[in-house]
Parts: sequence; structure tokens; C-alpha cells
Amino acid sequence: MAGFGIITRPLTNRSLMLEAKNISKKFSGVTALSNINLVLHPGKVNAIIGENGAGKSTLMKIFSGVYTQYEGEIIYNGKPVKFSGTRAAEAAGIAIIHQELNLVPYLTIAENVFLGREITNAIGVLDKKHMNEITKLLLARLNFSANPDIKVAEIKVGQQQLVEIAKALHCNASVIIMDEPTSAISDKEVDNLFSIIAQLKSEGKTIVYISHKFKELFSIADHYVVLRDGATVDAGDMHNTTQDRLIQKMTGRDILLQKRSANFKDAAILLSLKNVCLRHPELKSVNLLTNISFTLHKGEILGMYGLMGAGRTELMEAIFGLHPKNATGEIAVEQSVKKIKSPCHAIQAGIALVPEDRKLQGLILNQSVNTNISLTVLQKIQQWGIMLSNTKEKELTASYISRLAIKTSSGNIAAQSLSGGNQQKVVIAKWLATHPKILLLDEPTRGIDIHAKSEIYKLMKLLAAEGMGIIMVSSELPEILSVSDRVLVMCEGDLTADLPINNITEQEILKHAIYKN
Amino acid sequence: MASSYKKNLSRFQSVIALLVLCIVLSLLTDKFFTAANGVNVLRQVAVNVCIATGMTLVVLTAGIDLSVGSVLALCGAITAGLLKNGIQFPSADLYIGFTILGAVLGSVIVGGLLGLMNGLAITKFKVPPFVATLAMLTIARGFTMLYTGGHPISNLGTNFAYIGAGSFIGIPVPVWIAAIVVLLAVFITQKTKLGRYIYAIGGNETAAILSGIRINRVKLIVYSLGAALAAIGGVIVTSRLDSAQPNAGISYELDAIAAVVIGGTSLNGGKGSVWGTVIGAVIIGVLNNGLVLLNVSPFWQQVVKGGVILLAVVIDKMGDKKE
Amino acid sequence: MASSYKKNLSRFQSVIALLVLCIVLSLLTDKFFTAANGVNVLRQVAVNVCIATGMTLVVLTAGIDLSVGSVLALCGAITAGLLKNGIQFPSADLYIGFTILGAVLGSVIVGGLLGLMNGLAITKFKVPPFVATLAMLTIARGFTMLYTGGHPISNLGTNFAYIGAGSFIGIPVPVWIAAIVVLLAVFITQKTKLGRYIYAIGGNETAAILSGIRINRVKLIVYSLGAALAAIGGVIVTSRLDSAQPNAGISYELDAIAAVVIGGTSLNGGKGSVWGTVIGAVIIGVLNNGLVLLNVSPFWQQVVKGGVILLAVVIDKMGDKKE
Amino acid sequence: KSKTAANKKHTIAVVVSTLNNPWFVFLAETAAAKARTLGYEAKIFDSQNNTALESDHFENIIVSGFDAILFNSTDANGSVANVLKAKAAGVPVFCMDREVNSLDGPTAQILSDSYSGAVAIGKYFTQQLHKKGTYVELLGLVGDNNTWARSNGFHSVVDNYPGLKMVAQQSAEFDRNKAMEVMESILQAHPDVNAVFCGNDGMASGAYQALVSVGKADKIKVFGFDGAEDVITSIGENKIAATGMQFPKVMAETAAQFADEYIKGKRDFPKKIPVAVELVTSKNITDYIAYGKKQ
Ligand SMILES: Nc1ncnc2c1ncn2[C@@H]1O[C@H](COP(=O)(O)OP(=O)(O)OP(=O)(O)O)[C@@H](O)[C@H]1O
Ligand SMILES: Nc1ncnc2c1ncn2[C@@H]1O[C@H](COP(=O)(O)OP(=O)(O)OP(=O)(O)O)[C@@H](O)[C@H]1O
Ligand SMILES: [Mg+2]
Ligand SMILES: [Mg+2]
Repeated sequence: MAGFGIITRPLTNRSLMLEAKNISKKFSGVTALSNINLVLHPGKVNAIIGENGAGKSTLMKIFSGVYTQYEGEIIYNGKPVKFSGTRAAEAAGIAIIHQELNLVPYLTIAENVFLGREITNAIGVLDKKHMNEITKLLLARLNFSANPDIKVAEIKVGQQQLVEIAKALHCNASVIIMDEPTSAISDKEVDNLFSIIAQLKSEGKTIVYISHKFKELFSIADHYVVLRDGATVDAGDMHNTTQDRLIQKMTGRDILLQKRSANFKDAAILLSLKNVCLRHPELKSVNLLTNISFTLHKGEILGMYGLMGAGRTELMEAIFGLHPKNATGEIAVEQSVKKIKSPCHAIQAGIALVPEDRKLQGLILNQSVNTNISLTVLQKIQQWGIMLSNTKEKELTASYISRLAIKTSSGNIAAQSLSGGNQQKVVIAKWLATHPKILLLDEPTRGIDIHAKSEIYKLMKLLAAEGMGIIMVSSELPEILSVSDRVLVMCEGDLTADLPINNITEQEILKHAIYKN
Repeated sequence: MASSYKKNLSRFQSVIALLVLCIVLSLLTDKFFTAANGVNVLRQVAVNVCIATGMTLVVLTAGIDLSVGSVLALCGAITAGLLKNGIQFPSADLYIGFTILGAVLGSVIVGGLLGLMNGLAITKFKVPPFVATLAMLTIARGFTMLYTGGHPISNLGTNFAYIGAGSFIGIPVPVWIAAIVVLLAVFITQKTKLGRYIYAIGGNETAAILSGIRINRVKLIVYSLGAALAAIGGVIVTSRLDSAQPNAGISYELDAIAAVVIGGTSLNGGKGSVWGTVIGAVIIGVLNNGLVLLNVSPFWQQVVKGGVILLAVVIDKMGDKKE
Repeated sequence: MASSYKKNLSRFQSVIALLVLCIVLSLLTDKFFTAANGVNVLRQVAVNVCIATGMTLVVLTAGIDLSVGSVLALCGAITAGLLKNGIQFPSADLYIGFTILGAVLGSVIVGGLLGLMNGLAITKFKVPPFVATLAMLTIARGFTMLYTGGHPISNLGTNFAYIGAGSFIGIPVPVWIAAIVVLLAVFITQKTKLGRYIYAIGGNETAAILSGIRINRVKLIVYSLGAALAAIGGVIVTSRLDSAQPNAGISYELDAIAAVVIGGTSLNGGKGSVWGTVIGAVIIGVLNNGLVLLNVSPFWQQVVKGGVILLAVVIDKMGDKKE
Repeated sequence: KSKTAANKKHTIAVVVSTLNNPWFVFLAETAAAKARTLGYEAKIFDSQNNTALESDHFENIIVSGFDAILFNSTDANGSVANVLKAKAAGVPVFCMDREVNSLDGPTAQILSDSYSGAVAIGKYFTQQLHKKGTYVELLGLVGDNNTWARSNGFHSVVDNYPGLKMVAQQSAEFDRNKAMEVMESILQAHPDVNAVFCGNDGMASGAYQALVSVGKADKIKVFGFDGAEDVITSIGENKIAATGMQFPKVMAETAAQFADEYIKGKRDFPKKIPVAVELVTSKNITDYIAYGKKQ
């Protein structure tokens, strides 16, 4: 391969911090990495780019001592190393922010940040005060002003990601690996993180940065490595490349995004909300949602934008019947008012929800792709009224696996061994199988590569063209702009804007999303 | 099918553990590997198979049912009581007699209702399954004592004894009952919506709720089924002894759970199978039988039994993939 | 600290359950609310508090220990055996005698080793805790029978009896022992790295591993501690009766687990506290005591006891947030 | 009449080793019933075969101010401390059926002599087998002293005859179902045994059921111990060979009687009153009913 010339370009051993030599890794038959070679440039931000399942996270787990069984060699500071575990890697100066959140829910923020490296006083007693103070400082660096003494279970996913980042920063490592650190945080926090990365870089630290968001990559990375199917296909200087070229390398083809511009004013109304309110489950006087009213038309894609904690997830859940006790107001499907008291009612009314967290809410991870897809429509694969038919199930799931291009060696593979993007497609497939009239997508492209994203967009457009009404919650403005027909903006539980897509700008949307006192 | 083939394969190790045990016993005594002893072992495991099958369903939903032993005792006593004394209302001078079928059905229904109570405590009042069924263990035992006054109810008639002691084409009736129970449970778990829902709830309860599964309903069904199967176990035990013992079934929950776990079902739910449980129950039964055939001293029996159960699970785990 | 205040608040409900129980009992009988009876209840819960404290640590790591009752019996027997007969090597004509302290230490060490075996089976051989400790339940009981020959070991001397029957400043010695055990456990769970790691393992084992915590080591320590505390329970029981009973401790695991769960510790690990367990154990103890004082018939006692345990947990859950 | 009014305040505790066995249920209920007919309030405590729980009961009894304890101990040695505690608190203890190894602890002991009862059974057993043949022994709970009293009594006779060979000795924990299962398995290894000696009547009934299921009920003789209802019936029907009749009614009522006398002021009681265990066979079965003699 020609591209290899770049990677093995001779550098002096001293400055060459971390290098992978012919690393291969298999998981019970699946080859995740095959003979990977790459070099991470010290003191720089190295972007690792690749589609879902390219092997990025697997390689990072090898670097950070999570996987100890692999072929090949890691060269660190000029010497071959083999870490016996995460502790050894950390001791050697390699810290990682994992793609999946790895926090202990019932411990506090401070306890999580210091987990495994607690500060104790002379007689071995935990020094809570000291740890809380340091945590506060770390969080302040991330502009996150939470009490370090609250439990991680009580904060939102985005905030948990900040805790993960704080945890890695605290290690004071010389190599910091960030595996999709921004998948759950808002733009403001991304900016914070970037200034921290810049600072770390100036301290001479090596950063490895994985993300599917090209905007971020171009603004922060110095070097890049592109992985495809477990092998290195390209590497080089970020400033000498373009987004199109990278996409070409990642996927082997070009991908184009187009703006939509249709008007659905006259189309039939599929869903309408009137004065939907949602009380806080404990603080009865607080409203998480206040008087939300809007309509969704047949064939329309409604983009829903808001900052972290704006209440978008809550709204989707309320529509889907997950808050029967606390929600008030009127929800009508095709002009007839429905009492939606549980997901079951919602499904019967023709509503589907692809939840925000695919692992915790969307999938049964240890079960097969087939089982996951067919879970919502088991009555369709029944024979003689009671018996499930494997043949029918296979037909059903195979059609979705091919339609959504789910990358899996077979439908019998456990969902947990799929890459993030493919897991998300399984969740979407599971809901498409119910042939919903209304599809609610909560952050459907979080942590998904550009190729899978564009496929999901294509699919959404196709479904809309078939007459489905879609609401897509997203925190990415470009996505909102390129996919939606109309944009709703939420802020602090209020619906602050309902804008047609024509002539709308990012600035205008943001203006409505930011809380005004 | 590929998936069920894979499932069977992954249960391969506990079958091996069972085979090894059988071979060792066959070498140690020529009394073990005979048709008569085979039938004997099957008859003895029948009750545990019934209970453990119900327990498997419960455990697959990530629950547990500690009350099965007491439910077995209460339902056995009710069967015997209905058969022998019917229901009497001395004040109204009324007496309702029961046929064998009526008594059996009555006690299985009572069993189901007890299970329903477990389920209600767990779903409506959010009591952890361990506590809810532990409370039921105590309560059902108390009611057994109250119902029987602490005395056995005996001499239930030869027709009733057929259920526990009879044979049909050379196979004891309890074995037929256990076989039907197992086949039904395999059908339910592998081939029906309910089965899928059971696995889904154990695998990821949140995802199951969001998929529109009425998880409370599924749990109610599962706990009711589990207790109804314990009631069937109670009928068999009572019929075999021709007597309902108030202290029947003490610590049967441990045997049932042991069968479930030795059979490879995870106590965290979502993973395992009824077939595995059957193997687990047979391993325990063969072990009990073998120790007696070898006339191992009662002192050493417990030590050996614990050791072999441990070994069976270790063998089982060794086959599992690492990482 | 704000957090410990919050923690206490969240255990508020089981304290309320206990208070309600005490008030009801005080209204029903004037025998209940007396100093003598208070001391009495405390002495009776002391052993369960010791065992349940160890169980709390185990359960916090998302484990379980069913073997505590058998370990209690074996260690009680060993204490008595060492005191009375020492260790004899007839072949070498050697006799090693034991002081009270020596015998107690010896048996606590044996307890710790038994727990270590549990831990090894769980960590090295990946046997699920339920099975590993179930096997130990059987094995340790078997060894108790072997060691004692099925006969109690009695007449251990008045000095030894002080541990179980004596008092110090008006408070029975077992209560002092339990208090020390509880305070140590509270210290460990709240103030040391080990405690942190125990919670972390139960809360998210993967996260704990990725944070470099040597989870196997932590589990070994926890199971050893749990069994050592059961051994201390064994010493107390033996001393109180002036006799080691081979049948001691049967089904104590259920009482200990009930105390843990009533006290609000989650069987899924990661959530709960030693204080909660103490409240749980006292609720059970008060209940047992109250039912006796009220002259409830033994058969009804079981029914009432199950009902109250259920109620205590329901009250507890009602305070928790919904949805 | 004024007497009953005075007695109303007095309460008697019945502490029984277990209620998981009908024999003990009968013992406890008879004792309580007798106490009630004598004008006392009576309450039953179930020690669940657990000496530590028995200890708790004693403490609670002393605190609640009971006037006497009718006591069926869990263990001869393990219960000594409890009895002494009661004595120190001034509460008299009357032992029923099972001995407590303390001369001055209990006020009186009305005891069933398991050992000599088992000796009698052993003698009858030898005679029935004509001193020759193979047999099986089913033990009770191996940690229970009654198990060993009966086993030892039995063997003290039977072991003198080399023609009698024990081919299996297993525990069935005093449990009917377990006895049946264990016996079923033993029969696989030793289909030709001549007799079974069981440590209690529950096990005898279970063992008999196992014999029925393999059609050997008339070939193998079953011997029990207790005099429980089902076995008395079975002996009458010639199904079970013999049992050792204990007299729970006599023991319970005597103990209650003594307690009454104690409360009324009597202090001098015989320390030990043995109540002989009588051999019940098909020959003398007409004299007996469950748990006692026909009146
Ligand atoms: N524990 C595992 N067991 C089996 N297969 C696995 C496991 N982890 C990863 N794989 C497989 O290895 C391949 C690489 O996965 P990896 O998670 O490294 O991809 P990735 O590049 O990080 O993707 P994403 O962008 O979605 O995070 C995928 O095909 C995945 O299915
Ligand atoms: N279970 C809960 N208990 C209390 N407050 C909650 C709960 N869930 C959400 N909230 C609060 O409700 C508000 C809306 O949260 P929601 O998750 O709907 O926001 P979102 O717009 O979807 O944000 P995100 O991008 O983080 O998903 C937030 O302030 C959040 O803290
Ligand atoms: Mg990844
Ligand atoms: Mg959200």
C-alpha cells in the first residue's frame, strides 16, 4: 500500500511517542484489527477517523491496557511495551476517555473522578474534602459548576461525559486518548474542551482524538489517521486534506448532503400537541415542559433543536406515554385525541420512539440482532396464533438488515458486538418494523459515522416521502439544517420557535435556543 | 436452527459434567447404570424439575422465588385437605366434596394465586423479588401449619396415589408430568411472544418497557406460573407419600435455584434455558442417588455434594469464552 | 457532610418503619417498652447484626453469601473443640492446648479462610456467588458434622461463657461486640479506599476494572470478612449456650439477607449502607420479640412476620421517588 | 371459683424443640391444653431445632414474667445454660421427653427413654429376623442427640448378632419424603434386604411408601419409633412391623400438673420420672392409639 510510506516515515525514536506495529485483534471470529500500523505524533492532536466498526475504539483499548490479548507490538517512548492492565498503562502515562460512559452511578462525581486513585491521609482515611476541592477545580476548567458531592446517576448524560473528561484530565498523563468525548455535550462545552486540549498540547501532551464530527476534527486536529475495516488506509497532516477527501478515504465513495425545501402546510396533520405540560416527578411545582403546542404533517421531517437539558427528551417521552402521571395536555394522532398512558398505547396509535441512549434504552445487548429487531412486532411473525416462526423472523429481519445496510456477519450475532452506528440502525429497524405513522428520533446520529449518518438521513427522507411524519431531536445544527423541513427550537422546557427551513440560519436557531433572563 | 444449535452448544459443558458424573458412578458401582435405577433417578428429580422449570422463568426475568418450598407444602396440604375433608361450612351445614381432579385443580389455582401475590408485591409495590418471596416463604408456611394444625393429612386413597406412584408405559407418572411441564416451558420460552418478553425483561428492562412490553403483566404471569408449578410439585409429593406433610418442601428453593444455575441460567436474567435447568436438576438427582448407592457416610455426603456442584459449575464456566 | 445527611435521609423510611413498629408494640403490651426488654432485644439481634454486617459488604459488591449459617456452626464447633480438646496428634503423642483467646482467634481465622475459598471460587473460577456459597453451605455443614461427630461439644467453662452471657457496664458483651463490628464496617465503607472500591464494584464492575481497581482482591477480602464475621457470630452463639451445636445457624443466611434488604441495600449492589442493615436487623429482632410478648400463636407468628417484613419494605419503597 | 380468678394472672410457657414434626406438635398442644384446663394462660414457643432461638425464647419468657416453663429441649447440653438462666430468674422448668444434662437446673424431668426404647425395638427386630439377614438403617438429623440415642440403643442389641448385617446407613433427616427417596435409591443397590430400622415414624412411613412402589412391602419389615398416628394405623393393617410408643400425652400432662402444683406452693418434686417407651407390634396394637394407650 502506497499510503504506508507516510506512516513509517522515519522519525527520531525519541520524539516518537506511541506507535502501533502490525497489531491484530480478533473477537471470537470477528477481525476487529488486522495488521494495523500507525504513529501518533507527540505534542500534537492526532485524529483517528473511520466509519463505525473501523476499529478505532478497539485500537485505543489496546493502547490503554484494556485488552491485553492481541498480536503485534506497541512501541512507547522508543521501547516495546506490553501493558498488563489499565493501571499499568496509566502508570506509563496513557489515559483514556472511553466511548461508552464508564462511571459508577451511585458514587458521587468526586468519587468517580478519583476512583482507583483516591487521596488518603496519613492513616489511610479518605480525604474527602481535598478530593472534592480538586474535583471542583477540574470541573471548573470544563465550565461545569456542579456540586462534586452529587451522585453521577443524578446528572444528565452530557454532564456525565464531562465527568469522564475530568477523570482523564486528573490523571495528568502524557498521552490522553479521547474516544468520542463530545458525543453527548453541547457546543459550548465542546469549545471549553477544545481550549483545554489546546492547553494540554502546549504542555507537550499527546492527544488522540476520535470523533465523527468533521467540524471538530478540522478545528482541533493536527494529524490524522484513517482506518477502514481494521486497517490503516491513510495518514497525514490535517491542514493538507479536505473533508471530501477524508470521506472518500473512509468510505471509498463520495457523500453529498442536500437541503430540503418542501412545504407541508396543506398536508394532512398526523400529530398535534396542545398545551402539553410535564411536571417534575418530585418537585410538583416545577414544570419540565410548559404548554407545548405544535403539529406534524404527513411526510414532514421536523427538526427539534435545543441545548442540553432543554427538555427535548422529556417531550419525546411524554408523547410516547412514558410519563402518564405527570403529563397533561392533549395529544392527537390524525386529528383524533388519544389517551397515551404507556408505550403500548403509543405504538398502537402509530408512534415509534428511537431513544437517546441505545445501549441503556434501545437494545437488549446480549441478544441477537434478529431478536432485537423483531421484539416490537412479534405478532407479525406468529404462526397459528401462538407460535413464533423462525423463517418469518429471518425474512423480516433480513429485509431490515439489508435495507438499512446493517453491518453484521449474521442476524444471530449479539447486538453488543456491533459497532455503535450499526447498533443504532438495529434500534431504528426495530421501530420501522412496526410501520409507524409517526417516528420520533432522539439524537439518532449520536456517535455515528458520516456514512451511516447519510444513510440514516436518506432513510428518513425516504420514509417521509412514503408519508411518515418524523421528529428528529438533534444537537447538531448542520444536521438540523440539512434534514428538516421545519425547525422547532426548545429552551428550558418552552417551545421558543417554529421556523420553516427556508432562509433560516444557524444564528437564528441559536438565538431561540439560548435562555434569556 | 442455527440459533438454537448455538444455544445447545453453549450448554454442552453441563451435559459433559453430567456424563462425567455418570461414567464415574458407573465405574464405582454396577448398581448405577441400570434401567431400574434410571427410572428411579428420573422419578426422584421430577418434582425438582417442575419447580426448577418455573424458577427458570422467574430467574430469566432477573427475579427469584424463594417461596416455592412453602407453596409446595401449602398446596399439597390443600389438595389432601380438599380430597379428604372437602370444604365444610358447619354453620350453614354445607359440605362441598372434591374429586381428585377438582382437588388438584383447586390447589394449583391456589398456587397460582399465591404466585400472583408475589408478583403484585413485586410489580405494584416495588418490593425486591428476594424480599417479597422471602415473606411469602414465611407466610405460606404459616398458613400450612394453620391449615393442617401441624399434623399430616394421610390416607388419600389409591386413585390419588396413582399421580405420584403410578406408571404409564413403564415410565412413572411424575416423570410424564415433569416432561410435559418442561416441553411446555421450552415451547413458551423459545416459540412464543411471552418467552421473548421474559428474555427481554431480564436482558434490559428499560428497553423492554420502551418496546411497549407490558412488563408488569409478564412478571405477574411468570410468578404465577412459577408458584403453580410448585403446586404441581406439591400434588406429586403428597400423592407419592399418600400424605401431605406440613414440613414438606423445606429448602426446596435452594435445590431449584441450584438446578437453574448449574444449568447455566444467569441470576442476572436474560440468559439461559429450560433445557439447561433440566440438566442441572438431573445432575443434582444423580448425585444424591449415587451417594446413597455408594453408601457414603451421611457426614461426608454433604461435603461431597457441595464439592461436585462446585465442580460442575467450574467445568461449565471453563467452556465459556474469555474477555 | 451534606452527602451523609442525604444518605441518612434516604434511610429515613426504615427508621420510621422501626419506630411505628415500636410504638404499636408499646401500645399493645406494657412488657415491650422496658429497659430489660430493650437489652434483651439488643442481645438477641447481636449475632444477626454481626453476620448481616458482613453480608452487607458482600451484597454491596453485587454478591451474596449463603454459607454464613454453616460457617457459623463450623467455627462455633472449632472454638469449642479447640478449647476443650485442643489439637491432638496421637501418633506423635503431641497435644496443643488453647486459651480462650487462642481458640477464638483460631476459629475466626478458619472462618476467614472459608470465606477466602468462597472468594477464590468466585474470582478465579468464575462461579456465580450464589452457587459458590451454596456449595460452601453444604460443605461447611458436612465438616461440622465430621468434626463434632454429630454431637454437641459442651461445658466450655464459665470464663468462655462471659463472651456470650456476660455484661459490661450493664450492656451484654455480644452487644458490645456487634457495636464494634458495625463501627468498623461503617468506617471501612465510608472512610477507606476499600469501601469505595466495594461500592464501585457493585455499582459498575466494568468501570471499576477500567479504573484499575483490583476487583478480585477486593472480592477476596469481602468474602473473607463476611465469613470471619460469621465465625464471630459462631463464637457468641457457642459461648451463650455453653455448647457448640452441630445444627446451629441453619437458615441464618435468610435472616441476614432479610436484614440487609429491609435496611435498603440493593441486591444488585452498589447501593446501601451498614447502618441500614443494623436498622433492618433490629426490625426483625423487635418483631420476633414483640410477637412473643403479644402471645401470638407460633403458626400465626410466621404469617404476621412475613406480612410485617413485606410492609416494612413497602413503607421503605413508598418514600422513594416514582417513575 | 376464687381460685380460678387468682390463677387467671398466671401464665405458663411451653417451649418445644420443633413444630415441624407432628409428634412435637402433639406434645406441645397437649401440654398447653392441660395448662389451660388447669386455669392458666398458656403459650407455645417453637425453637425450630435451634438452640440459640431457644435461648432467645427463654430470655423473652423471663422478661415477660411467665410463671413456669414446660420444656422440650433442643439439646441435652446446649439447653443447660437456658434452664439455669430461668432458674436464676425464679422460673421453674419442667422437662418433657428430652433430658437436660443438669441435675439441679430443671425442677423436674419427665423423660422418655429413647435409648431403652430402641433397645426393646432392637430385641424385637432380632427376633423377627431370626437373628439373620441384612438390613438398612435410616438415621434422623445427624446433628440431633435423639438420632444417636435411638441408633445406639438399637445397635447395642443388634450388633451382638453377627448374622445381622447392616448394608446401608443413611440419614433421612426425620423427613418422610427424604426417607422415601433415600430408600428408593438404597433398594436399587440392595433389593434383597430383609428389614429397615428408622429413627422415627415419619421416616418409617416414607420407607414403607418406597417399598410399596417397588412391590416389596410384604417382603421387607419396617420398624419405626414414636407411636405417630400413621404408623399406629399401619401396624394395625400389618404394614409396618413395630414402633416404640412414647407417651407424649402422659409426659405433657404430668409436666403441666407439676407446674400447677409448683405455682400452688409445692417445692419437692422427683428429679427424674422416666416414662418407658413401649414396644408396639401387631400383637398388642389393639391396646394403643396414636401417641398413647387406649383409655
Ligand atoms: N467485545 C467485542 N466482541 C466482538 N466483536 C467486537 C467487540 N468489540 C468490537 N467488536 C467488533 O470489532 C470491530 C471494531 O469495533 P470498534 O468498536 O473498535 O469500532 P469503532 O471504530 O470504534 O466504531 P464506532 O465509531 O462505532 O465507535 C467491529 O466490527 C465490532 O463489531
Ligand atoms: N428524571 C428526572 N428527574 C429530574 N429532572 C430531570 C429528570 N430528567 C430530566 N430532568 C431535567 O429536565 C430537563 C430536561 O431534560 P431533557 O433530558 O429532556 O433535555 P434534552 O433537551 O433532551 O437534553 P439532552 O440533550 O441532554 O438530552 C433538564 O433540566 C433535566 O435536568
Ligand atoms: Mg468506537
Ligand atoms: Mg435528550
